[in-house]
Amino acid sequence: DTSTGGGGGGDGEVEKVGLMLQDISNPFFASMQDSMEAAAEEQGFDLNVQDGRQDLAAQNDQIDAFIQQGMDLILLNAVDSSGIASAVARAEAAGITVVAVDVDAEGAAAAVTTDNVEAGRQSCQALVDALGGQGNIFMIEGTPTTAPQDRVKGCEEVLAENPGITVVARQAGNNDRASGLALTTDMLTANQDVQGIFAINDPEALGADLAVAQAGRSGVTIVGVDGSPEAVNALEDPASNFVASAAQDPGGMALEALEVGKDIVAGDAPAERVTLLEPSLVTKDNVSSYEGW
Amino acid sequence: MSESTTPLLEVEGISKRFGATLALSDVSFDVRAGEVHALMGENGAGKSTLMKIISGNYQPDTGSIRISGSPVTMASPRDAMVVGVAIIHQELNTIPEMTVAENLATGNEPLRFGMLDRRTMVAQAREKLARVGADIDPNRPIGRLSVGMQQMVEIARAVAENATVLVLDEPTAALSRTESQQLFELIRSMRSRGMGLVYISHRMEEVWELADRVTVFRDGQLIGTRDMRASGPEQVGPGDIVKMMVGRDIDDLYVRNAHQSGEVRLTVRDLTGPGDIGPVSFDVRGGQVVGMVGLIGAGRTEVARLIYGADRRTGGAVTLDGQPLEVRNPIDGIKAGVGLLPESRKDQALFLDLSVKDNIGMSTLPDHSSAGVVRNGSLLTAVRGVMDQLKVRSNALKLESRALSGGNQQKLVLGRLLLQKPKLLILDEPTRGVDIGAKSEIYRLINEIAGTGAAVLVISSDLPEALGISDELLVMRNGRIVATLDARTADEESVMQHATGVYDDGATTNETAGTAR
Amino acid sequence: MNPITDTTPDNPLPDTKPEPAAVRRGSVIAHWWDRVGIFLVLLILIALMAALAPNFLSVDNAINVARSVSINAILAAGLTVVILTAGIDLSVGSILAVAGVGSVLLAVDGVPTPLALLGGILIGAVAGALNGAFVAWLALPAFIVTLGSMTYLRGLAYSLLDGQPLVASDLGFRGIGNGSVAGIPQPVVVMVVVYAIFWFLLERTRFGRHVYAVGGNMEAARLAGINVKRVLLSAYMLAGAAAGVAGLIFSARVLSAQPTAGQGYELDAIAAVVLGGTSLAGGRGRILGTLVGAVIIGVLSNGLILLDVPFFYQLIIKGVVIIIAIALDSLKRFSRAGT
Amino acid sequence: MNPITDTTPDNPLPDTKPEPAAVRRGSVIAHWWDRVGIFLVLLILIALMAALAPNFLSVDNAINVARSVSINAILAAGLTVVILTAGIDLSVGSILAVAGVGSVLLAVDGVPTPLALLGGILIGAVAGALNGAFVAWLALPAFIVTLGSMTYLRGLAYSLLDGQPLVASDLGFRGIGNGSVAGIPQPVVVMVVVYAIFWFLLERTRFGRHVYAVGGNMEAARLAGINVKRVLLSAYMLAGAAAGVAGLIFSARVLSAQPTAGQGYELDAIAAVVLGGTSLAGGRGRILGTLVGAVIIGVLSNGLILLDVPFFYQLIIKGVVIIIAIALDSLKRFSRAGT
Ligand SMILES: Nc1ncnc2c1ncn2[C@@H]1O[C@H](COP(=O)(O)OP(=O)(O)OP(=O)(O)O)[C@@H](O)[C@H]1O
Ligand SMILES: Nc1ncnc2c1ncn2[C@@H]1O[C@H](COP(=O)(O)OP(=O)(O)OP(=O)(O)O)[C@@H](O)[C@H]1O
Ligand SMILES: [Mg+2]
Ligand SMILES: [Mg+2]
Repeated sequence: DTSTGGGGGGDGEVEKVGLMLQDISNPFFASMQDSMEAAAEEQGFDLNVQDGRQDLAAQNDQIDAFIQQGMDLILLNAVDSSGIASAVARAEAAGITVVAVDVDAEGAAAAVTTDNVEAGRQSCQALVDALGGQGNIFMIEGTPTTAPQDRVKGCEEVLAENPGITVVARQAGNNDRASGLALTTDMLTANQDVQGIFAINDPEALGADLAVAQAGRSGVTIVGVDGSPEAVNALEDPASNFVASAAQDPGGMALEALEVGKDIVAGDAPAERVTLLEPSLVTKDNVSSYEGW
Repeated sequence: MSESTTPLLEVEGISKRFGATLALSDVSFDVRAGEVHALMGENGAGKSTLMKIISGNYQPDTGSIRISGSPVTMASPRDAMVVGVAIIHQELNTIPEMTVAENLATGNEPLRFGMLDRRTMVAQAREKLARVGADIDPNRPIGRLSVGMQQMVEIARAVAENATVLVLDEPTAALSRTESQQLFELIRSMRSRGMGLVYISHRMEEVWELADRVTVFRDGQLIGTRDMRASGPEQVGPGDIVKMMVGRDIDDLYVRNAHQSGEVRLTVRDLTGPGDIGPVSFDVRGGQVVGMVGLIGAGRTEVARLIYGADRRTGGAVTLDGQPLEVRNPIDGIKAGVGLLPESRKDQALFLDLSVKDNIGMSTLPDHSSAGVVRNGSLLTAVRGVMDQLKVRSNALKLESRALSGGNQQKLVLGRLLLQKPKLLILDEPTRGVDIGAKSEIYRLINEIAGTGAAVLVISSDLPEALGISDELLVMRNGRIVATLDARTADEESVMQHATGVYDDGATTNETAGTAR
Repeated sequence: MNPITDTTPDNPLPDTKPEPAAVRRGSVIAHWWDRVGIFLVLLILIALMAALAPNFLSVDNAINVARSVSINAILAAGLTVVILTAGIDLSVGSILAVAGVGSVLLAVDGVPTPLALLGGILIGAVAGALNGAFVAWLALPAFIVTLGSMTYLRGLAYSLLDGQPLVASDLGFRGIGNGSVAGIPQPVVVMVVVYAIFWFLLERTRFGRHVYAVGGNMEAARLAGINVKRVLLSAYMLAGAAAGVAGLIFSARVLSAQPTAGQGYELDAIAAVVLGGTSLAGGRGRILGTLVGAVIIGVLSNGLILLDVPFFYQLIIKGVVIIIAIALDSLKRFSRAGT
Repeated sequence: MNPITDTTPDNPLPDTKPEPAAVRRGSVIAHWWDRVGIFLVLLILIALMAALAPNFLSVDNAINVARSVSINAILAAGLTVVILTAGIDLSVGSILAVAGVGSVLLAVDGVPTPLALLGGILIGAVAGALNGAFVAWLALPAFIVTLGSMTYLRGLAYSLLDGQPLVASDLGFRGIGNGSVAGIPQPVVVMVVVYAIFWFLLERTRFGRHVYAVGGNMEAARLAGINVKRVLLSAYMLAGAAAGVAGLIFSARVLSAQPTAGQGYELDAIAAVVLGGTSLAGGRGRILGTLVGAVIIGVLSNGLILLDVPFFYQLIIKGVVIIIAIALDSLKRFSRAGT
């Protein structure tokens, strides 16, 4: 039982917020941190940010520490949606409201996520369109966590409807630029006949872009997911092979989760437990009107 | 000794090959009840290998072993223990982090209700130590004991195995006279109880003192066995054994030129060091060989290390050629012209994985490099020169030093020192574990070095050697010099009396130029 | 030149002389610091955290720390045995994953809970035994063998699950991750039991002596008739079994089979062992020191989270504290050097 | 006493007898296998991949392998020196990150390219020297010191960037990641230069001899008048500098400063060193063996990707191959037993 701080009591005020991110070194999550820090400044609540570094057990410990500190609200970006369930249950038992961000978390009072399946669909569809429904592609997957896997799922749905497209190689990276670069370099060697690459996020896609450029290949179209600032740069660069990204709004997502959380603490739960934010496709054509993170 | 009864242990037609080395070739050998059977031979002759085979450490390639007439196979050290063969190995085999009692119990720890019984362990340890007359606290970590005391613990362990055959592989290499005598008493009492003992040593006088039979090995082959108790035409003398070992005569083992004792080069005044060493004062002249003797732990090694800079002094003054010798580490020592041959070849001197060339050249690389880059030609010339002087074949240049015999390894270290051209050369147990051929080589070298005018300090636990090669003897006890003797006139007995503190006023002691205290 | 002081003939021989008192005293201090040195480091750390971190010194938080320490502490217990034999096991994190995944798969397949638990431990023991076999029989360097098994076992954990985590919300043994016994979390209870067993093995059995002997001087151990290979095999097997237990707790805590479980844990576990005073050269150390080492790491992580230190400063502080702790602990060497 | 008979030059003393020819032969075989054993393993691997993987045996792919090997090979070169001194450096991956980040930051801040490059290498050298200082002067165990620095340096890399990667598409030194000289990728050229330097240092200089001596027998090295501390310090500093170079290449390849760069690379680098025949016990090994070890790992990864093997099977195969390779390599011990 926690006795200190403003938490647990349902007094309706949110004074202490814990934000747990799975990997702050990814700009996507860093952007969540930025927007939350701005909000904390503006709205005057205490914010404690922790990095899970892709380790579930560490996130478990972080929740325990947050319980200890008597948080009013935990915004949880879990490494794994189910693996965190028991920790969420402990927090809820201690009277802390948990709202999942970006990745749903079992047992959380509410969740605000991008529709990752839809993101995969959008991005993959853009690739299929660019190739005119015909050609060989690589698929660069990510770590075995829900968001990357949902994007792959979305892409596979699109591919199922487009039998003209063949996946000639699929490899899993670490969601980062270096692995996108390394994998693509080797995949290009094994497969001369390739026209497109789908990567589960922008860093991997941009790594793939570098690899294609280094290999001196042309006619390879690359798509990613996130709509990150780097992706925007690449889209604006006419020399780049990178053509589209299903953009999310991480900062907005975190703020949305904060609002949902505050409502719940105030006794006003949302109608739907899960708030799905639609991704929007950014392409070379519409990048000039894209606001970015 | 009844020659008619079945030997306790017999081996027949044993051969053993290590890779390309034929370490033993068709060897037959036996040990009878109530005898000490000595094994002699040069380094690498195969003595230890045979002993490791009869103690279950190695498996022979061919040949058979019989214990009291019945054939056995010994697949492990444990098997050998079961049939009553115990061994004290040439190398120390203690576990430094453990206490004496734990070391003694290793492999056969006493249990009570299935659990370790520490009390019994300690009690058994006391008993075993008492049996060999060693007064050592069983609860002390063995790593803190001097090598000699550790050796006593090893002896206690082996003796306690209820063995009928006990092998002692150079047990006295790390012991000085008194401990050795204690051990010999023990050996005699075991012999009289009807045990069979195998005794390996490079020290002729010990073999003379103990052995009933002597078997000589050379290059993995058994050269012959002699009955030491025989008389008349059968009677054997030391010369015969040496000839069997090296295939020719060695007339005079010890070399001592009438050195031109020159000016005093080294002076040591009130030198003290950690662990209750000193104050020690003495001088060494150019061209003089000064021997330093004493019991185990008397502090000889420590004094040498303090002079060289290997350990920190706590007080006193040392000068070399009139210059203060202030050394904080061996680098300073070498720069100032001091060379040290450390006590333990393997642990403190050799780079077993490196070539002969590298081992010899290691301390003098600065002389053979420009801007840090080794000038290989100049280094090779220097190393070759030293190898000639040492009579090590130059085709060994690129061999790993691991592949050399103990005697040759010791010569590499000496070679390293020769290249340094030291003003003061300190040799700590220079012939430990070295065969007679190499010994005579080393004595010749020491003599040569002294002949060039260097001051030479030799620490030795081998008394005949110390007496034979030195001009003057310093006797140490309890960290202090208790006597300075003229080595030409001193005898073993008087030295021992000083070393043990059982001084008899009538003993012949000759005052010499050196000071003691 | 005349003889000196103690010339009485009945004097015992000098080499049997007792060490000078100063030496003995030095070694007593060394002995004492050996055993409590790292414990002092822990107390200092706790005092520091208590002064700085809000709510650090509460019963609840102590329980949190204990719970979060349990997995690393259990891994480190097994590793202690291996390191005492002068070995190393980099694969414990991967064994944790394979055993955790295996036990969840068994449970999900309807195997009774006790058997599923046993299965997890067994998987760990077998994986460990394989390491041990390579080290003991082929005499391969443990570092590289377990680097290899760390890699292939991680692959195995993924492939058992086809690369994806498997949720098991109603896991039969969820209790050992999340339950409590009389207010004490079950993982902590398991940890205490594991330490009791390992303490007994190392301190009270022949096997324990043999572990120290093998690590202290392998050749001497062999010559003393110890079956060195069997000791090595058992040590790695025990480390594997302990990692298996840690895997069960991990799975129960996260109520799922996670192929990424335990990634990088081997380093924290090794840090705990070494902080606890066990020498990587083997033959020297105590299992309870390891527990203290694991708690140091746990207290540090917990305190830094409570202090709301940004994660990268946490890394900096953690790294620096590891070095300071081992430096303080190594003072024992200097006090021992006096002897 | 008189000089004795057997000093006549034409009567060499018996103990100067040459080792029997048989011994020499055995040691020649051992020597040979020592040097080419692992090379054979590589050839077998290449043959296997050539038979199985499409386009494996093409010039382009050879260039790919060389390029992708370069970073690990450079890390491993530095590590070889440290391991030869019987040490270990777990922090090279983190040094890579800090140096890579530092150099990009310098470049982005407008520092001229050559200075930015130098800065990166310097950062690596300083980080390495710090490791070396702890190991040499405080005599702390290298494993735990570099485990600590691996942690704090990683934290430092994050904190320099406030936790986030920094993209620098027009990096002045992008060439050393992506450029080519006469068709050979610049990272490969850098790798060759690094190996040339390290080969020279180890084989031709006094320092090199001292490294082997310190690793082979530290006490003997000290007594032989070697400044052991300085040798250790230099070894770790060199490893740091090499990691710094690797960091430059990494940054140039991904055209950004990545705080996560090089995570886990230390294990691949150690594997390369050990596969290359350098003993973790120190004093024994060759720098060119390390290069072969790194290429083995690179060929394996490349081939498995070409074969489009799912990543978890890649892990399994990689782990198993590491163990098989070291087992094959260890055959040399059996042939050496003859000497
Ligand atoms: N384990 C081993 N591996 C390879 N060669 C060995 C091994 N043990 C001994 N040898 C070789 O076998 C030969 C005989 O060695 P052994 O140790 O039996 O000699 P020794 O007579 O005991 O010599 P020393 O007087 O120096 O102790 C030597 O050439 C030695 O190098
Ligand atoms: N490392 C050490 N730790 C503790 N005591 C030591 C150590 N080294 C030497 N001593 C002690 O210091 C004293 C002097 O030992 P030293 O080795 O100098 O004697 P020594 O005459 O050379 O005898 P030895 O024949 O054993 O070499 C002895 O009491 C010895 O036990
Ligand atoms: Mg021998
Ligand atoms: Mg001595």
